[in-house]
Amino acid sequence: MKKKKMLLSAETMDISFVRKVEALSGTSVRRCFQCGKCSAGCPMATFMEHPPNRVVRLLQLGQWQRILAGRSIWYCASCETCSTRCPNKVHLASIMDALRKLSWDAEGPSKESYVQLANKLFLQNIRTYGRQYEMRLAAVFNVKSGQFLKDLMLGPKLITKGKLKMFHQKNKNMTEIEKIFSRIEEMRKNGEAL
Amino acid sequence: MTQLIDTSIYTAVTEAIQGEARRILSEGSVSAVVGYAAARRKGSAQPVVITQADDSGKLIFSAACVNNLAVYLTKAKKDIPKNGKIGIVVKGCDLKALVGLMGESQLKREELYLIGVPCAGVLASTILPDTALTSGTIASKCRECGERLPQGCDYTPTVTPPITPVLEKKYAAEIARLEAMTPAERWAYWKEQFKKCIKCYACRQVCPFCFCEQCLCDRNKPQMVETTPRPAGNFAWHIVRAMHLAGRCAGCAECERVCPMDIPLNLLNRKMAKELKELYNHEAGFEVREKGPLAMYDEKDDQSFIK
Amino acid sequence: MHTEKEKHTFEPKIIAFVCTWCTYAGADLAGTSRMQYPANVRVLKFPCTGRIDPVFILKAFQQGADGVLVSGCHPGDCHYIAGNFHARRRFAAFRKLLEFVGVDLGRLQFSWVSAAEGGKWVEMVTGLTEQVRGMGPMQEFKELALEEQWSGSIDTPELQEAYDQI
Amino acid sequence: MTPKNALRYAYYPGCSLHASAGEYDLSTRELFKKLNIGLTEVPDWFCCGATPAHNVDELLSLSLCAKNLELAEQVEGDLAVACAACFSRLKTTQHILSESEFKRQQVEKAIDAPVPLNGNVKHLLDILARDLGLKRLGQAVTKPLSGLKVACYYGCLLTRPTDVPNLDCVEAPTIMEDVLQAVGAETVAWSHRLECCGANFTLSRPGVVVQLSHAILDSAKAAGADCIMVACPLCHGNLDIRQKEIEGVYGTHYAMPVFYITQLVGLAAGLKADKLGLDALIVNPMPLLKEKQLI
Amino acid sequence: MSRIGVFVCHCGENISRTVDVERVAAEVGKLPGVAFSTDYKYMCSDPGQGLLKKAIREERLSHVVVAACSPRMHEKTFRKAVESAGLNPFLCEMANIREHCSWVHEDRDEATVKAIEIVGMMVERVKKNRVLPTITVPVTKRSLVIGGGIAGIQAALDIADAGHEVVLVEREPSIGGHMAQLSETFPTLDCSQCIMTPKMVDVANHPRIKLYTYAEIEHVEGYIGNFQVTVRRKARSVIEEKCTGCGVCMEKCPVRKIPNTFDRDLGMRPAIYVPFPQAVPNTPVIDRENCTKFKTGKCGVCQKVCGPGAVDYEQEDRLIVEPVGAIVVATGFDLYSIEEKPKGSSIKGYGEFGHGRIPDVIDGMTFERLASASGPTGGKIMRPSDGREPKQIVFIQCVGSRAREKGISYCSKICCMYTAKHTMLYHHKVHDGQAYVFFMDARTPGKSYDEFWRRSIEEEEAVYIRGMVSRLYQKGDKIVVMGSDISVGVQVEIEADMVVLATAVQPRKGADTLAQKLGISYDKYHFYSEAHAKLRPVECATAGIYLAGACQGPKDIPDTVSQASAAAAKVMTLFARDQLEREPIVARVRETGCVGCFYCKKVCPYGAVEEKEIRDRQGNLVKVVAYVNPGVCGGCGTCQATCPSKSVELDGYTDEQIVAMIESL
Repeated sequence: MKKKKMLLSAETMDISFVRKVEALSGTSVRRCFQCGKCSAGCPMATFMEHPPNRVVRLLQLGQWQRILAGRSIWYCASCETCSTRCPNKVHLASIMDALRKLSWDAEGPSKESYVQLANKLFLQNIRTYGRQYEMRLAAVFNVKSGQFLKDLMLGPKLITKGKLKMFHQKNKNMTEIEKIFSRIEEMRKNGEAL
Repeated sequence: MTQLIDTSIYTAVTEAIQGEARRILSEGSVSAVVGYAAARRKGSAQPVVITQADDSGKLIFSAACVNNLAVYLTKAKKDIPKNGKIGIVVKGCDLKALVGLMGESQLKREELYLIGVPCAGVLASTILPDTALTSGTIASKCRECGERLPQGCDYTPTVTPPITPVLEKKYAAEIARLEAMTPAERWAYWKEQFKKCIKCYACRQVCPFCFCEQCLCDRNKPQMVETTPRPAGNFAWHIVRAMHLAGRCAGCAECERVCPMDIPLNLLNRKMAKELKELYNHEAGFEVREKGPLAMYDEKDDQSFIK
Repeated sequence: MHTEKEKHTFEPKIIAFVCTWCTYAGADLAGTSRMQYPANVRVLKFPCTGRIDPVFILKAFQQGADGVLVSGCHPGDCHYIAGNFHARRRFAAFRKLLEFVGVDLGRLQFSWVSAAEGGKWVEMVTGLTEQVRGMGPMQEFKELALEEQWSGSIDTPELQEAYDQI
Repeated sequence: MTPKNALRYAYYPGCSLHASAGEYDLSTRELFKKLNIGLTEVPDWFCCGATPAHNVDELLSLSLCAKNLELAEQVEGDLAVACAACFSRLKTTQHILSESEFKRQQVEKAIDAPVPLNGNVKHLLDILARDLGLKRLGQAVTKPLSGLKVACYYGCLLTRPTDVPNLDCVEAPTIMEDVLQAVGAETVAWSHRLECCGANFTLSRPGVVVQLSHAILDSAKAAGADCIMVACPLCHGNLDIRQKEIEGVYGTHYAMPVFYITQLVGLAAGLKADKLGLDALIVNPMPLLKEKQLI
Repeated sequence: MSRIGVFVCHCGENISRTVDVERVAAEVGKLPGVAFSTDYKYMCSDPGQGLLKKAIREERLSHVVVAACSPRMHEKTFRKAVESAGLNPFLCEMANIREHCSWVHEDRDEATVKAIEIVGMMVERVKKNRVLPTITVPVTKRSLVIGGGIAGIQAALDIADAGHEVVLVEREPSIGGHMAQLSETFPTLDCSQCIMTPKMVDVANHPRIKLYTYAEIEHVEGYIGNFQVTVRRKARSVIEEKCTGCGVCMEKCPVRKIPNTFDRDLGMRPAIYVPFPQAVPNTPVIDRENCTKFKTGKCGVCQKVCGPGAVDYEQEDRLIVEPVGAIVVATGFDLYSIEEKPKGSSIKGYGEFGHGRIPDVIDGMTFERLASASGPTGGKIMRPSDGREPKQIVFIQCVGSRAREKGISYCSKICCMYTAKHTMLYHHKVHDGQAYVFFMDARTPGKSYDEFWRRSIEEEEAVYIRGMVSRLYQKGDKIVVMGSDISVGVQVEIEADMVVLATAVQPRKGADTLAQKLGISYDKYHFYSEAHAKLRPVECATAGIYLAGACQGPKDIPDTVSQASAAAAKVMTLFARDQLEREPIVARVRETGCVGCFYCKKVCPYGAVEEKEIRDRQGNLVKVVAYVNPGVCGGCGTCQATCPSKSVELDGYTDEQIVAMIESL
């Protein structure tokens, strides 16, 4: 995909996707003039197949399939360095959020499953418990990702230090949380929200 | 349901106005005070100019004090002394007119002594002056008033205006009703309204902003607007009037009050005010501005209507 | 290349108020390029759109115009620095007023046509002419002009009663 | 009995402080008690959504934060936040919702309540450095941290992006250094105080964390720091809990204790080790503290 | 009753092919007021004009309408013809029946009807035309030039050489401006001082140039041809007329360690100083803030050693009024400073580059001083921190420029070229060094410019990296540059010895204040606005004021010099006549109707409207009305459209004329 020739035409440049990204992120994509300052400062750039500036470039060309197929967006640490230093007020961190959201909605065509899995579990935890319980999060993650032994050595030490609690309380506000989740789902179903 | 509106502060306001007028006149810091005095009919009030401290007792404030006194400082100023500072009693709505006039170099702040009036509202023009002020008898402009306590005056009695009930905004509602019509329906509506006009020019006479010495509509070389009270001329007059007041009129509604034919003149002015607020975020009368919205521009102004 | 000219039952009268530096010159260019457009338009030249008083538009309608075109320099191109910016605000407000009293804004067109845009001038004139032709004559002001009725028409029972008593 | 003009805050600890960062919670409560600053925990607060939520679902993230802001309204005082991530999310939510009318309406629909946009959200640092003030902070010191060379680590979320948290200058903040200098410590100038530690990849991609945190530890060491100070449980997790792992991968030796700000300030204010949860730190700080005669 | 003559032109066949010109002449002849109408093959030809003149005389015509081509084509021709026949030229109008009629319609009948209406409309209009006398304004043939950089120097020399007196005002103690600070100039690598100083000397020696250095504009009054400018000559503490420029005072001054701003603080100067050895005038100035005499009252060494007795501690600022007819504004630019910006400033700083606190991160102008043979290091490139020669040097372009986040969206135009020049200068001086340049785009339009840039890469071995730098930080004695190469798509890290930032060109601080004094407009950055971006690039909209150089926008030296000469030419055009004649299409106020709301003044783009007091015979103020200065009025008519009572009228486009036209339709 990465090396495939780009055939540009009004049909292959999906501008409606770009509009969606702009609406979600509240920032202009076209404004970027490819100075590369985002990529220069990105702590994660070395892990990405498309450095941040190229993600924006592909977006400008409406080539979202190329972006979503890769792992770059899932390797963004949301450190906001790019947004802070962009000379052009392009809020790249928000664009990354929007892209992940759209990728997420498209059932994550990306190969990067670990980060997505962690995110999914994190959100499930909120919906179920109201708060994060790291022990559970880590345990379930390891089971689901098939890395049963990951960070095995850290566990017991953390438990003795009181850092991973074995038991946890449910939040009293659970119904309220469930309502927020379901209202958002409802709004999306009615097309009131992206 | 008719709700009674609390006007109990007016007694205290009247006393305060009298006291302040007496003080500034006897001190000689002003040469005259423009205010309201009781008129012949029971409960009614009329504008008055007093120049003697002893006359201060004449001054009143009540729900019948409908007039916008700003007009007595500009074109109806024949009883106003030529020299010295002038004191004037102002409601919030009147103050907005004064502020506009200052922006248009017609008045100087330093030549005025403003006695602000905390106001609970005044009576509609169709109501007898000794009627109680209620949600049914209050003037339409007071229904949407947000300036019951004028700001920035030299003196304001220390009474708080009572909390007035939230009333339905008649102008806003009427504008919305008209906007929902087709152009033909709106034309028919205004045609009927303007047909009534007898070109008495009371609206022009009473308006603080119609301060031109020679009105464009009175000129005959060229005749821009037909002067006879025929429908065509009436239409033109009211359009020109509304256009000239756009961005300036702050809604004292005196034009509508004095119209003998009950043409809803302030409706046009409110519509223009609404548009200028939407287009340029301009509201008349809140601060002395060197330039009104139609005397300035922004390079980024909306031009979606221009091809 | 001579196409049979369509005959119309209604030929609208279009009055164009244009600035001399941009749109008038643009119309000249349409001429020197021999572009063709409907003959319904009459052009009034102003130094600048800033000079165009809203009353003129009113006057044009009263005088029987079926459509009015106001055109000047693009923003930033004004020969007089800022006349068109002032005009833009003035007309933004005025068209709202006309709309509110019931004038169909389909009859009133504003445009920026530069000295280089002969084609755009043709497009504007043709477009407005066709649009107004579709809308039919501007009856409102014409009817108004014909009405001689004195304003104090006796149209309420109270007035009728008062009149009868005289 | 607290005097009438005493500082009082609503307190949002965040999930980590009730779990892996219990020592941060403990030291915060103890320090504030010592400094006579009132803290009332927001009742029934819930997770702000942290990075995972805004990463994939901005509306959800905004709604969760907005709900927490609404809950915080029940408690008198500005909202004090300890965790840098929660702080960033709450501030960002306020910023986005006050900029976008459309998003605000959506969020208000989702939480079925108006969003309080004007409430002050403050990080502990802000409270110590500005509300309490460096002068009063200095007066509370009983045991100055003299001789302790600290590398203040801001990480990503305390200051970035421009105009959102508005805690300090985005590129050259000094607030941590100011606080530490006020309690007598020495701060070192180092290059990586604003670099990212890898934060939320700790679960999914620990390799990333190891690489990034290594650069930070290296830089602190090169600058001659005895220890690192943080104000974020995630940064702490990566620099402290994974330090051994990093040493293993890169064959280096740091033994660089990583303190929470409240632990160091608490120490200076005379709090005992057990009240600061120093024993919960993975890299044992005791040898260092003993060497500097701080304990 | 008017006697109007209508002349319908065939324009060969251009008009008569589609318009029945005879019918037009006949129909129009029936209109009331038309005394004569005819048609002719070519109205603009000599016989055509003859016909027109003859008719005016014989038919005693009062007004003329020529129905022919566009007035943009021949209005001047016919008005001149009418004038030579004894009528006021403004009593002649043209009806455009060619461009607006015969050329755009095919149907002969339709076109003819339209032509009749067009001519009829102009007949109604011309009836309302009034006699307009030509307006003349006297011209003071002296010019003021503000700013003594290369732009001001060039303009002043050109105007003075043309024989007119020039007053040149410079804020600093010496003329020369930024160009005097440069080492060598692109694209020829001429030594800047070698080409600049002779011009400075020419200014000093020119009999028609009056030079005020260490002076500022206090106040400007008047209008084109007739300005009164008040100049504040700041107290120099040295009497220029007495000083011989021997320099003994500077040698003996005990205060020696004041950073010299001319050398970007790299060198030191005494408290009594000239900014650089070639300064013009070569008269020192006392820096009162740092002088011991002014600080403590003691010292006075310079006065004691001064042979001619030129040092005067008591000197005060002096105000001088200069009458001039034209003003050239050549105030130049400031460079974006890399220091931290004050909080809330619209122009933001570069924290990621260390806010200028890393000593070996310098800006381009500092590099110029380092590279300059007459600079503080004698032309040796060395690090400010330790004096070592940098072996790895990184240049970063677009610092401040093209960064809306920082508050500057524009391209500074000169940085691509001067950075290329810097890499060359560096390579010439440090043969074993390596230069890297981080850039976004290389913008090198200009004669021999792209070749120059390519040379820096191909021959001078500079490594250009397309991409920006995220952050700079000190690591030991190196500066770590964290950048990216977007062509390759990877991050780049360089451990540099020195970093040079190509900082943006900004308007002068206080440019807005000067603009307000002059009554000229400026853009949102505070660059001065020209009257027309394309057609009047050196004139201000305010008549009689001209722009030269970077005060109008970023410019390199060739462009600056061209514009300065262009501005000078404009001044000479103005001075070529004793009286200024202008088309009398100007607004006039009817004082009886004016109520002094000054809406006209608020909308006037030219600032032509003044306030005028009307007093009765006793001298009591009756009212304040508007007055339009005909010398300044541009003739747009915005005032009239805005005036509520129509008490201001634009001659040539009065309401009467326009309404007559509308009513004719």
